[in-house]
Amino acid sequence: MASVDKVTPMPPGRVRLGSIMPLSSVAARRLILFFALVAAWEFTAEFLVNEFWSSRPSEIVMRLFSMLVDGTLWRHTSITVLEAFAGLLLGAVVGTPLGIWLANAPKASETADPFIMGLYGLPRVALAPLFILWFGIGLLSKIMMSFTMVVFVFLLNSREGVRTVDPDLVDLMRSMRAKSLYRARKVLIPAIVPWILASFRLGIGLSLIGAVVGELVGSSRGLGWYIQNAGGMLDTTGVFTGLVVLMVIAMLANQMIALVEARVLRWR
Amino acid sequence: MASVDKVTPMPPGRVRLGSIMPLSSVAARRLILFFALVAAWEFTAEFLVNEFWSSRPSEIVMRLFSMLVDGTLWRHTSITVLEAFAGLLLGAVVGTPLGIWLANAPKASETADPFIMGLYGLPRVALAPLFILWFGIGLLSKIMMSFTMVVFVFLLNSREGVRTVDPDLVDLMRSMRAKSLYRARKVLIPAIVPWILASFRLGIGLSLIGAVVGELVGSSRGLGWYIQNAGGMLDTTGVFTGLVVLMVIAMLANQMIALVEARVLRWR
Amino acid sequence: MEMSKVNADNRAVIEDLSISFPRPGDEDLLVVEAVSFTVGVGEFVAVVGPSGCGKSTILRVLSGLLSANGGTVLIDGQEVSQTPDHVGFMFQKDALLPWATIDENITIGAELGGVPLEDRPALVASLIDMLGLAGFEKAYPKNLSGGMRQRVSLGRLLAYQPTLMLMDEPFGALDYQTKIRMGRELLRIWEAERRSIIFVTHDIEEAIRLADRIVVFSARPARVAAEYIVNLSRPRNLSEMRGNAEFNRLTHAIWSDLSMPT
Amino acid sequence: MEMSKVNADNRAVIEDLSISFPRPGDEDLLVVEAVSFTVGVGEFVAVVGPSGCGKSTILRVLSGLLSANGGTVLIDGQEVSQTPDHVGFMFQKDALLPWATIDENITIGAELGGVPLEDRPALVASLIDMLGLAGFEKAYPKNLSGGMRQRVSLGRLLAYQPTLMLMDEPFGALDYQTKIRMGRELLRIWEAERRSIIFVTHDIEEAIRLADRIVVFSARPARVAAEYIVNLSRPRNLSEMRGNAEFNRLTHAIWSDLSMPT
Amino acid sequence: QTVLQLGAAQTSAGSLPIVVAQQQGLFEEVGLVIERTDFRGGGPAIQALAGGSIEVCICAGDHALRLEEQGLGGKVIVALGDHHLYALMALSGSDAADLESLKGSKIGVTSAGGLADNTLRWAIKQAGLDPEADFEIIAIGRGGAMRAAVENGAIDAGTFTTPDIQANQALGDVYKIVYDFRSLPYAAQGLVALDSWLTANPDKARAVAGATYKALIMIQEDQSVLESAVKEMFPTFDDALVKQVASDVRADFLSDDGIVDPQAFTNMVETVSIPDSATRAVPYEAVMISDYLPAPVN
Ligand SMILES: Nc1ncnc2c1ncn2[C@@H]1O[C@H](COP(=O)(O)OP(=O)(O)OP(=O)(O)O)[C@@H](O)[C@H]1O
Ligand SMILES: Nc1ncnc2c1ncn2[C@@H]1O[C@H](COP(=O)(O)OP(=O)(O)OP(=O)(O)O)[C@@H](O)[C@H]1O
Ligand SMILES: [Mg+2]
Ligand SMILES: [Mg+2]
Repeated sequence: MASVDKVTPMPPGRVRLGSIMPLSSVAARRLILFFALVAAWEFTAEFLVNEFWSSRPSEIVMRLFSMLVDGTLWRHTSITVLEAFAGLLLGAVVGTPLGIWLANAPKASETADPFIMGLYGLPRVALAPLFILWFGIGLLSKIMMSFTMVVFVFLLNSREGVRTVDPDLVDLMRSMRAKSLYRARKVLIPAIVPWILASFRLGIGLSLIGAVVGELVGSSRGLGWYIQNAGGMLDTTGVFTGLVVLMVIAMLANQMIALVEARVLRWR
Repeated sequence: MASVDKVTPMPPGRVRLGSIMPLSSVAARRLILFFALVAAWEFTAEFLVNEFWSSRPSEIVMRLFSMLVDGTLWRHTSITVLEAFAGLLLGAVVGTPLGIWLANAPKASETADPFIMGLYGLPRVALAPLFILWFGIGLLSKIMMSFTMVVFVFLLNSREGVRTVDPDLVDLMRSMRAKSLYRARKVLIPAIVPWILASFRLGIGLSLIGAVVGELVGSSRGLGWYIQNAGGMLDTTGVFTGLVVLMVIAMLANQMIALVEARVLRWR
Repeated sequence: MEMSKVNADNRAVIEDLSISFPRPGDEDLLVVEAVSFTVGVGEFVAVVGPSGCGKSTILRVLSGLLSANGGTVLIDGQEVSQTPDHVGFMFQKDALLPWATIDENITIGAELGGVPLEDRPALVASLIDMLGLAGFEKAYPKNLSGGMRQRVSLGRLLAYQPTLMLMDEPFGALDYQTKIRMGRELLRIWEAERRSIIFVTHDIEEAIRLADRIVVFSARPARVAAEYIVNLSRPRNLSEMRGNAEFNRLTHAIWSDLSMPT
Repeated sequence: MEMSKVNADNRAVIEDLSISFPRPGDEDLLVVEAVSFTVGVGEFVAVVGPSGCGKSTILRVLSGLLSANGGTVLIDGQEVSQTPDHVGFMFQKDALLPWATIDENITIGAELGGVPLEDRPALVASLIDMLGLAGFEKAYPKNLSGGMRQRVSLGRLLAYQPTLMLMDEPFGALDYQTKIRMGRELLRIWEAERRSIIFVTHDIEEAIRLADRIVVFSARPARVAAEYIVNLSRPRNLSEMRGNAEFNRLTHAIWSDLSMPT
Repeated sequence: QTVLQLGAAQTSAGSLPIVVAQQQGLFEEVGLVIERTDFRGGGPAIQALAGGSIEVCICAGDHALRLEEQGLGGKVIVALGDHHLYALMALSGSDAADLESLKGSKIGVTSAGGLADNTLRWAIKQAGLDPEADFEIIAIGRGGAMRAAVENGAIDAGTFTTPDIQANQALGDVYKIVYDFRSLPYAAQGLVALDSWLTANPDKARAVAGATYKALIMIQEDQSVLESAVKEMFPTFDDALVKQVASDVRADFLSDDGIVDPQAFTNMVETVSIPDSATRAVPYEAVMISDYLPAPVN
């Protein structure tokens, strides 16, 4: 039986972390997909559907360029990003501890649960008058709008996350009389990191939606304002330019989460 | 050393399932909280804030009663519930398998990820023209609106859920040459049930918001229509009546999920 | 309370303990029935008994993780109502934190055991060395073999420095040589610091080699089937012991206790 | 390929196997180095070796869960590129599905092993009985003791009815009596159905009691330190064996193999 | 009986003639059954029109103009309101008296790029001021939201539409009108349809236009028919408010002949081209047609 030195190709037990090479191939595949989508869009606008409905990429690029030059792009984008980011952060900071607390206080959780869920289902647009009354029409009201969209995601996901924590690890901590803060640091938080990351991914989109909805009810700038303004004038290119910018923001934010994830979940 | 027969009260290792008694005490605590909130609201409207802004529970109850009698309550509620429910179900049915598939196809997942996330961040209100174009202004467009709100929740949560599956169980299945369908049935699905349930909880609120937003864009009935209509007439009681009905729907739906959870997660 | 004064030398007193688990749609499962035994200060007590008889369950009650249905459990004269101080529990499962490296997993024991900050690195390093895990300080649990994980779990217990150590089959996943080396180290620490140990094992020779006293449980529900004082001088050497009459008598007695039909 | 024809009686052939794991920021960890051994059809091979030497890793390669870095692994003459048919693997961890009852966990083996639908209930029931788990059919894994879980895992393997069984410390969490009963049952099944078994254990007596041949590994990186044919007639009885010269010779030889410094 | 899909913004006063026509059975007379869908403002309604989900919409003249510009061919077949229907209101206690005195302050409009927004900008320019530099124009929303913004001081004045104006006035001495656009001739609202639909359904177009026209005439003859329509649309209003709204709408807003005044058209074109200088000059005849109205009675 001759010895064979070549590695037998067998399916690896765990997926290995991508090296530089696969990463750049991901980028390449994304670019291909991107251009395919853009081409399909342009084609549709050219031959299939009146561009009144969906504008077309070439016009959007031109609009983006002119907005970049005259500064309106930055003017609208910066404020929306600020609102969404603040709302997202606030949602995480408030929702996660609340979720953890509720998971550990089953009585309070059970009691409050229907009310929390009831609030969550309210359409924020309908609450606009109250938001204006409570938070004015400045930055705060948009941040709160964004916050109220995302806080529930963090709350529910982290509560569910705590419930999936390996009970043996909790017992271990109890058997060593670990204080609850220590327990949270060593067991709870690491265990719910996947849930928190999932919340961030879900929260990005929702916080942007919240910010935009907030801008619909009291603003003079921001991407939501810009889109509404364009919509009011049946300026489809304007609407889609705003939407494209929102998409790009969501994509970038999501990539940042992916980077954090790769660092934080190395143990997995 | 005398033997002591009494049970020493010590913290139990796991929380026991509630018997009849604790359950009804939950209901009692909820009722107390409910009446406290209602009383606070009534009090605020009576003494602190002009009721134009927040109406008051007593008037809402009267409105509800009259709507119940003349059939408008059912008329608006039934359609909104139908839209939201259909959207939620569709979101679950489409999003969960997609999430599972993406978790198992890391290349496709990595490639598509930014685009999915980009789409997710789009404010649905701004997409109204396209929804009208593609889905008309009937039931379908509201269902799709609701669907596009929730599908991402199912997709992202179930994808993340698959990633947290115990790799030993996956190896076990591989070591017995289980087909992928069998693997999904025995390991994947049960393992991501907590994630799917969390998605349902998150999805309830979002699907209602989606349905309402869909109705705001164009409709002739539904709670969203009712709220918008009331808002247009400065009929605050009408607005809040609509909101209260939405809250109740979200609460009931959430209770249903809780019941399912108690059944499905018995093993935990 | 007075009881503990009478037996001032007892670290743990278990008196008439009974434990049962509720079963849905069935009567409760009686796991432990009227079990009484004591562990003196500085005593090494081994526990043997059939699989599933209730050994782990008793340890869980001793550590305050589970409430008993009847009986008294005193540790240092105090009724156990939550985890008592200075009691360490090495679980049957390794229960390592998957997100912490080996270093960090052991450090947790040191932190919670109140080891001063500056002493921790040295303590952890010496434990890792003793456990034969050098080179794996920065590895995560998933990259270790089963026996290595068990040793990490042992290291965490030792770093916690409890005066009463509850050890649930601590060497079950180790080969003979490692088992013997670990046993020796455990005895060294035990003797040096006059700790008390309850040591669950399925290895009768190991129980005799290590313990002052051996408690034998019956099959479920666990009752104390027998208790033996191990009258063998220390240090005990396995190959010498094998010829020893007392060793053989004990082995045989425990064997037949365990083979009793229930 | 031709090789397998030469040794038509070999169920598994491992030739010059080497395995290493990548370590971030360090050179690869060489775990298995130039290991060769075979398992004949109907042969019972026990594997012993120090904790962390690479035993479980070799089993993972044999079952196609892990790819080797060099060497050849043939099962029934076929190179292993994915899990081969009729090869069952009982993990060191019990790996029970937490959401499935004991019944269901064992049934999974029967289902995947292709047991006809109508035969499954009877098969599972008889296995549960044999494993001493009667009364726990509807219990969930979290409600079992460590040893009971291990037996469920064994039951799942047996229900899968593989012709080559890879068993990673299958009796590690069992008491002596249960261990011996389980070993007897395993031998019964093995003899009746001419299965092949690779049996990793730390219990040298157990290896001798059960196996036809014993492969001893060195400490990491695992190399074959020695191989022994167990020339003892079956059925073997432990108390009789203890006086047997061959038994003592083997025990001693393996002991000293394992005690070698590395 | 043929079904007509009609779209409208929910609470717009432009819908009143349609409600009257319905209450008085005018649609039945011409064999039409109206199926009505409400939209969140004119934008979605016009999109639904262009997409074929609805056949006719009650929309602002601006939208017909823009449809025409986009090459989709939009026409106003009946003018419903030929005057503006917004007023800029502030709290009675404020210093604001006119646009000039509001210089440097925040003004709320219903929606960005909407009718109120455009008109306010137009009016500001008329007053010789710069809408960008001298004011901050903030999109707020309708009714309740606007009131919230005014009453908590977030904005100094806001545009209200009929009947929010009357409702505000009914509060007593809380609000005052700073600038009333309602006297301004403007092609505010009409029945809008697409060329393609008109070509395909001339009879239907004639029927709906005729019934609506008849309603407009009835309203001018007898205010009480309008009152009962107001009552149906705004059931929470008390009788005094209903009367007030009806008389204001009849006097200042509703068209009395279904035809857009050329001045109203010119004002509209001027307003629309303020934010959107790209707007081409579209002639009156290209958008405003009376072909489907009944032959002039007199
Ligand atoms: N959380 C639980 N809920 C219900 N039953 C339990 C629970 N934990 C243990 N049991 C039952 O209690 C009995 C004793 O379990 P225990 O873990 O104490 O056994 P053990 O003596 O440690 O056995 P082993 O040697 O196999 O580890 C078993 O029959 C088991 O099924
Ligand atoms: N997935 C992995 N990644 C990296 N290293 C691993 C991995 N699995 C095992 N190892 C390393 O390989 C070596 C051998 O592990 P293996 O589990 O095969 O040991 P073993 O012989 O089964 O030991 P034990 O008797 O303790 O179970 C160990 O040093 C371990 O750290
Ligand atoms: Mg145990
Ligand atoms: Mg191993």
